[in-house]
Amino acid sequence: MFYREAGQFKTSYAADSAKFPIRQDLVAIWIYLAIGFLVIPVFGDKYFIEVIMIPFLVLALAAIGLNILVGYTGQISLGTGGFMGVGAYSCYKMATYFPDMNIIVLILLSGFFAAIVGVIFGLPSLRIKGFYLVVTTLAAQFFLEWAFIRIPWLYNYNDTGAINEITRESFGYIITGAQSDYTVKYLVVLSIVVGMTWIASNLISGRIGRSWMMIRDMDIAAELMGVRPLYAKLSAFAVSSFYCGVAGSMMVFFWQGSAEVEIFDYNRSFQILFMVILGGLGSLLGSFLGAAIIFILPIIIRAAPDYGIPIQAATADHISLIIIGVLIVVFLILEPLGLARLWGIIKQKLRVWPFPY
Amino acid sequence: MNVHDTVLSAAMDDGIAPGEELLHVDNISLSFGGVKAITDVSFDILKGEIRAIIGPNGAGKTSMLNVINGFYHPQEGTITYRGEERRRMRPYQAASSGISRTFQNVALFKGMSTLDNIMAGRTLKMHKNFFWQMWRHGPALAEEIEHRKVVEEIIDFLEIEAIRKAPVGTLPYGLQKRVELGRALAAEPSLLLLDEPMAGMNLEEKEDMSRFIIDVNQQYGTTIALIEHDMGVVMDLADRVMVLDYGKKIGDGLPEEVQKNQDVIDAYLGVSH
Amino acid sequence: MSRVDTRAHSDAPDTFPEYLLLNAKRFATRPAFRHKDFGIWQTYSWSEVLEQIRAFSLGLREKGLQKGDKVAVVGQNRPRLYWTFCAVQALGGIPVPVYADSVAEEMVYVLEHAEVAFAVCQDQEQIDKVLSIREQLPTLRGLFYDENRGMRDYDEPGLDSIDHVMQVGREVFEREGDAKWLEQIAGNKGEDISVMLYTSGTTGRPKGVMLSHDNLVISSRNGNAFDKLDETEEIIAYLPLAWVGDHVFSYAQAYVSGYCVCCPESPETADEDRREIAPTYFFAPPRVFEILLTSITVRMEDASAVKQKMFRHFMDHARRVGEPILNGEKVGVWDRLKYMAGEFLVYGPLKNRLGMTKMKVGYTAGEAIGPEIFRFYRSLGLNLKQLYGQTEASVYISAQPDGEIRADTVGTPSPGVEIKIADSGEVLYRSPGVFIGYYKNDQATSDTKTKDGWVHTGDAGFIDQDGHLRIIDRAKDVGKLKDGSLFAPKYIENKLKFFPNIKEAVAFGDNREKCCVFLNIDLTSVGNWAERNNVSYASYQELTQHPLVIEMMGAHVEQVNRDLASEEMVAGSQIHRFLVLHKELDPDDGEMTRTMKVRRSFIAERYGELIEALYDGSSEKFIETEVVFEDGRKGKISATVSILDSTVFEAGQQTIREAAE
Amino acid sequence: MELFNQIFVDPFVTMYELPDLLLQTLWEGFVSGTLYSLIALGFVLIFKASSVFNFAQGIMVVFAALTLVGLHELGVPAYLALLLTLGVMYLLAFSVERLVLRHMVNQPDIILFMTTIGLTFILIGAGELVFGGEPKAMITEELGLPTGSSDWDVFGGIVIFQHIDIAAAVIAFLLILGLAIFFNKTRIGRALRAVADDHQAALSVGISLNQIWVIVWFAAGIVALATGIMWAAKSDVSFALQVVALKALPVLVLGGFTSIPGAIVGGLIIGFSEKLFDLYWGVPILGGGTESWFAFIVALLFLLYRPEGLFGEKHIERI
Repeated sequence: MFYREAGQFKTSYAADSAKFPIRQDLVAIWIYLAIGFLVIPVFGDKYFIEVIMIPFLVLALAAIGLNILVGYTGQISLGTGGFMGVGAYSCYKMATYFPDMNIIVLILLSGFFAAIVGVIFGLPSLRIKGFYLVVTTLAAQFFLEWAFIRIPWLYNYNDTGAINEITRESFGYIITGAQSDYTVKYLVVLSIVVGMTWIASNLISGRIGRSWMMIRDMDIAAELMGVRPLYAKLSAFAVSSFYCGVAGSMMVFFWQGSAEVEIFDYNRSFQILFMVILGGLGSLLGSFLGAAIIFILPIIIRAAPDYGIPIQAATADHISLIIIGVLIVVFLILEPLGLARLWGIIKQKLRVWPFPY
Repeated sequence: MNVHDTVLSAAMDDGIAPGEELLHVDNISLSFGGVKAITDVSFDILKGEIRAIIGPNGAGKTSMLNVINGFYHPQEGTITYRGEERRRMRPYQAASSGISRTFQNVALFKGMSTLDNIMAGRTLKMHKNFFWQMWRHGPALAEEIEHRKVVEEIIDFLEIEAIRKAPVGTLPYGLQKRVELGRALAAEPSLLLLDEPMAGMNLEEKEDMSRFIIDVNQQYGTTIALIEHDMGVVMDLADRVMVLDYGKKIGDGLPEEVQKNQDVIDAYLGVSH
Repeated sequence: MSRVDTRAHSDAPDTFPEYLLLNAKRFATRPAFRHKDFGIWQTYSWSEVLEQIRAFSLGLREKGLQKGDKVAVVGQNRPRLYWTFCAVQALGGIPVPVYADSVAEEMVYVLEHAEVAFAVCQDQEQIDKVLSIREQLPTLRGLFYDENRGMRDYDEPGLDSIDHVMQVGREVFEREGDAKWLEQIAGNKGEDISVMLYTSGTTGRPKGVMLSHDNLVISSRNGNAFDKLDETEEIIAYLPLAWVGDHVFSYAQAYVSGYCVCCPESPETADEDRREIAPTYFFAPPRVFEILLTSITVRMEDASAVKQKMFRHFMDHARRVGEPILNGEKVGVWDRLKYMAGEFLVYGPLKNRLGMTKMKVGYTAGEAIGPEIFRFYRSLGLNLKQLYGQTEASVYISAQPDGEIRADTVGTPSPGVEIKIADSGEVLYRSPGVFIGYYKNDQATSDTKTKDGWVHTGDAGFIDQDGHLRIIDRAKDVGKLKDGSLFAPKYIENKLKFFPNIKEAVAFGDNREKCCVFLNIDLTSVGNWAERNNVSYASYQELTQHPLVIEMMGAHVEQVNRDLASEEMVAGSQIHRFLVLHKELDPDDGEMTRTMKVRRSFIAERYGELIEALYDGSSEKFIETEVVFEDGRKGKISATVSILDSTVFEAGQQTIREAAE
Repeated sequence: MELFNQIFVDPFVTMYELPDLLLQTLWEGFVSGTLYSLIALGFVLIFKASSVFNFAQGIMVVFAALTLVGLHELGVPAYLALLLTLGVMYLLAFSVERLVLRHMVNQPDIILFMTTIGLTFILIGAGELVFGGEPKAMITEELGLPTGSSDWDVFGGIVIFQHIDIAAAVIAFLLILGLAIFFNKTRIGRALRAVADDHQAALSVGISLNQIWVIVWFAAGIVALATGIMWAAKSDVSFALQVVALKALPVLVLGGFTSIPGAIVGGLIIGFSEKLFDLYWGVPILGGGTESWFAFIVALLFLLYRPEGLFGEKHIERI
């Protein structure tokens, strides 16, 4: 209906393989970006930006990371929380060792540590598949959790046993710590997330992304087409954990301020995994949708009392647990490819409107 | 602008002249646990020929292909390919040495479009590294496009323009088979293995597929080894035929010879045909 | 009425090669041709086209193409085949486009009759056809093919690829430049023969219509002026090259105004390709519009109830106010608003799916279009117009000026065309587009073309009070029933064919006591209907005789009778009995022309026994017919066809005209 | 050198010097091992029959226990509560089959697996919603389970045996015995075994797949309940247990997904080894708390060496 594609023809392969071949989509993207970068910073209040937007973006980035592994490469992982932790702690350590270095750089660097750890725990994926991999990634999760607690060096021997808030500024703005301005934080987070999403989409639409998907869809055929499982899988693990790592350190520095181990426990892994499943395996858009629904749903339910629905916070959480659980099951039954696929179907309908097909 | 040149050249430059031996299999035996799948089989494939491997179900045909492209590792026997004896290799090594194949029950990448599936066949020919890929625009994209051209020529060759962007999962079986052939072709193989390319096709589809196979062989000079059930088809297509039964070689030679071979006839009477 | 071109003052080019040179100058970088090939629209600018054509032309000269040589062009719409026209004309040769889907036997007549010296073919398939009849073509000196696929093992004498011929041409160009070539072009005159088009005459052998450069150039110039067409147009070339319509719209007019011609990737993808290009100028015989409308209806029937409701609702609204708005008449604000809503919800998307979003003007011609179909497209806001033309006239005889569109006329005389009606009721015309003559057939020429240049159209019609020409039917087909009332078969058939379920209809009744018809079901829509009502059927044949189908057809016939009854001129020729044919009328069986017109006489004799049955009152009839399968094999099919009576109505009786969705 | 001693000398010295401690540790290892085995057993039952990798098994344990205690808190007498809980577990099995499994036939395993993760959340949510999230004490006495402990003087030290542990071991043994009989002697049991190999066979025995699924899920439910009781008796009833329940995964890796003996042996191995490792290596060298990951790392290393598990049969990939 809104799609009017007649007359949009491609005279070059570059145009034909563009990310948004349909003009309407391209326009939409630019509008979203405009909203993200201009409208929200101007009109969004502290609560909205700090409690909703920043966490949403951070989690979305993590979801993208996991999606690269699960959705695009078909390697299921429950170690996300751990990998995020690696990012956070390594960033924290670097921040203490190089106080003058731009924190944004450190955050991006922290991704590499996560990537390394990710690769190490990804090694088994070369020999084993499916459920077995769940076990090894859980091994990563629990081992890392343990490490975060038992290795005081990681949190500078604070007696809180947690990462303390630190204040850094870059380009003349305080961007981390209590005094930092929330819009600035938001803009930094948004820029990082948008940038990394763009890079992810590049990887996916290129040779490397294709080799991931080949492994996912039919690993034997992939190998017979000349894909080296070693490279494909490990690169997926590396990229995936890199994204998770960056998300992790952003989580600490832009969202939580100071952080306990708990925020990286295996529940986090599940949360992210659910975002990926609900949002849509193998879809960047899905990662955002999933993050939105899984993260924002509880907030809304918890806000129920404000609309005069009397339930305690605890009950609210239980309810959202159930709802999420049910959503997962329902989606897996009806639309295993999640919200993204759903949107895909709607979009198709709009494109052929008024026809059914 | 002409696919025949690109692919032909690649298919040619394996240093083997047409008619010479491209692959030689010596006394191969393969068994899983106790089960013997192949027993002491030897045969050769000549550059530029269409070589058929036939035999009743469970005769070890597919296993033989799997051995050739390194998916199974025979307990005994040697494989000589392009004149040099081959050590135990992984499938992707076989692929990079110019062996590509299709599968008995279509093994396409279900999540991808026809175009991407055939692009997947180009994997070995693309080299732009990770950091170019991150950036995409520039060299990576240029490379992508250059290979897209070849892929488009294959699409044109197989007459599947209409389904270019369709997800392969949704395609009818016959077309899927065709796409799979395209994918194998995209690798510009010097040895193309086809595992029952016409299984489950109706007559018309079979005729199309035969035409494509012959065209591939003639225009690209590609050497083809194919497994087929349907005797009739094989007799039309193949230059030479090897017959397996219960993992043993019971016949080898020109189609008409094989047809007369008593053992073969018996073996085939065994199965419903 | 825009200016009529009088050859005197115009210093504009008068041959197509000259136009090529001109366009390569004035529109050097503008797109001249697009071809969906290898997945994208490969685009050629006018200057590139010049280079290509020059290369090919010079190559052909090397191959020995002489002035006056005929060159057959066989294939679908491919840029290089269009370029062949100009390449040949540059050397003073005469292109002879041939229907690509005609079988060898049909082809041999044209090629032999035209004494072609060369044949330019699209691919192996066409080459094989020509080779298969080569020994019957003593004059044939060379064959060239566009697509190399499968050609590598051919070594017939004179066979070569266009690629190679062009390469040769380029070498020539390297050696001696194009001075000589340009001379040759200058040497051609406007009155020289530009092209020979074989009319797939509804009766008898095809005749080779010789059209001069003047004919085509002037007609095109007038046509372009009439519809204000310029170099910015994009059109999609999908009709047979051999048809005058395509030749004028995709070649002549394109060269004269310099607009861009787009060739689809393959017949299967034609619709998709049209959607991508969204032509600004669209030309199609009624059949195409019918098929489109059918597919729309069929697909809407699968849509959800809500959607269908919405669709119907807005289509009704469009039917009411759409055309008035298009014609710039006065329409209430509320209706306009509602129409805008409709534009957003239905019309817009619909046009988008049809690829007609950008259509400035569209024409339907070739034969009469069902009024409902015509109105349907107009009501969407598409400037669809009717045109009346002939090969002998370089298409244009009459056309509807913007704002004077009416379903039942074919418009006012085109610029530079004079029209008069003979006492017999036959329409005659005289214009700069009038053909030189039929090739090697002076008899026919003088039969059709009077000394003073008037041409017999063979159609009966009249000019109505506001100067619009109305065509009733082929002059020779308009007959009388025994009771003396007028019988115009086409008219009745078109009314029937407007139902999506009816693909073809053939009416009989000339000096018989009543009118009866054959019907052909439309497999797409009836099949779809069958699916929805889970009516199972094994074959087309079985479906046609299914009681429910027959019943449905009966309803349609009755509806038509209502209409006829309401128009006293034809009220007498209501349909008394009908039957549903057990096979589709098919060009391969000679029942239709290549342009999909029914060969009435042929059918009449082929199905004689059925016609008898129609009139002897029997309720069913067994029939056996020979058919030709796609691969050329012959076979027989037989069936028992049931025959039904239909209610007829009081003449002049007032009836509600239902629009059939 | 220092580290070398810590790893290769000191532990064994300690073992030699304090044999009672060693014995005590082994016993504890044995007990938790049996519990691991039981959870793993639940997995195996379901996996064999429906090739569903039931991630929710761990939660079912907690859920069962929670329901039992919760019902009792609502004033239901212990044994009745036990019956009701069984009823609930059947209901669960039934609705899982009705609402989930039968809608997911021939979906890829990984999807089914994720579904069970979804199930996990539903169970947690539901359990806490109904009975509240705060930890509860298991109604050990009410169920007539032995409490207290008896000491055993040996090697000049004492080894303490919690009676509940003994009971746990015994019940576990009986449960396994029961299942073994059920599988080998009863018609349904044989059918179940058949399903594992080939669905047709199962149907020929005259049981629909759906029935079979209900049965196995119920069986798994019973096992879960038993496990839950034992476990909760040792600690508390709370969803913190699920973390421990996850230990069943490494157990399965060792034992193989389809082998009941495998599950048992695997469970015991994990039980013993993690206790020993933590006491003799974890605490002195790594500062303790190693139990949280030890099992998984073992599994990981083991996988690299033998991807199909101890008892799982090696399968040939076909193409």
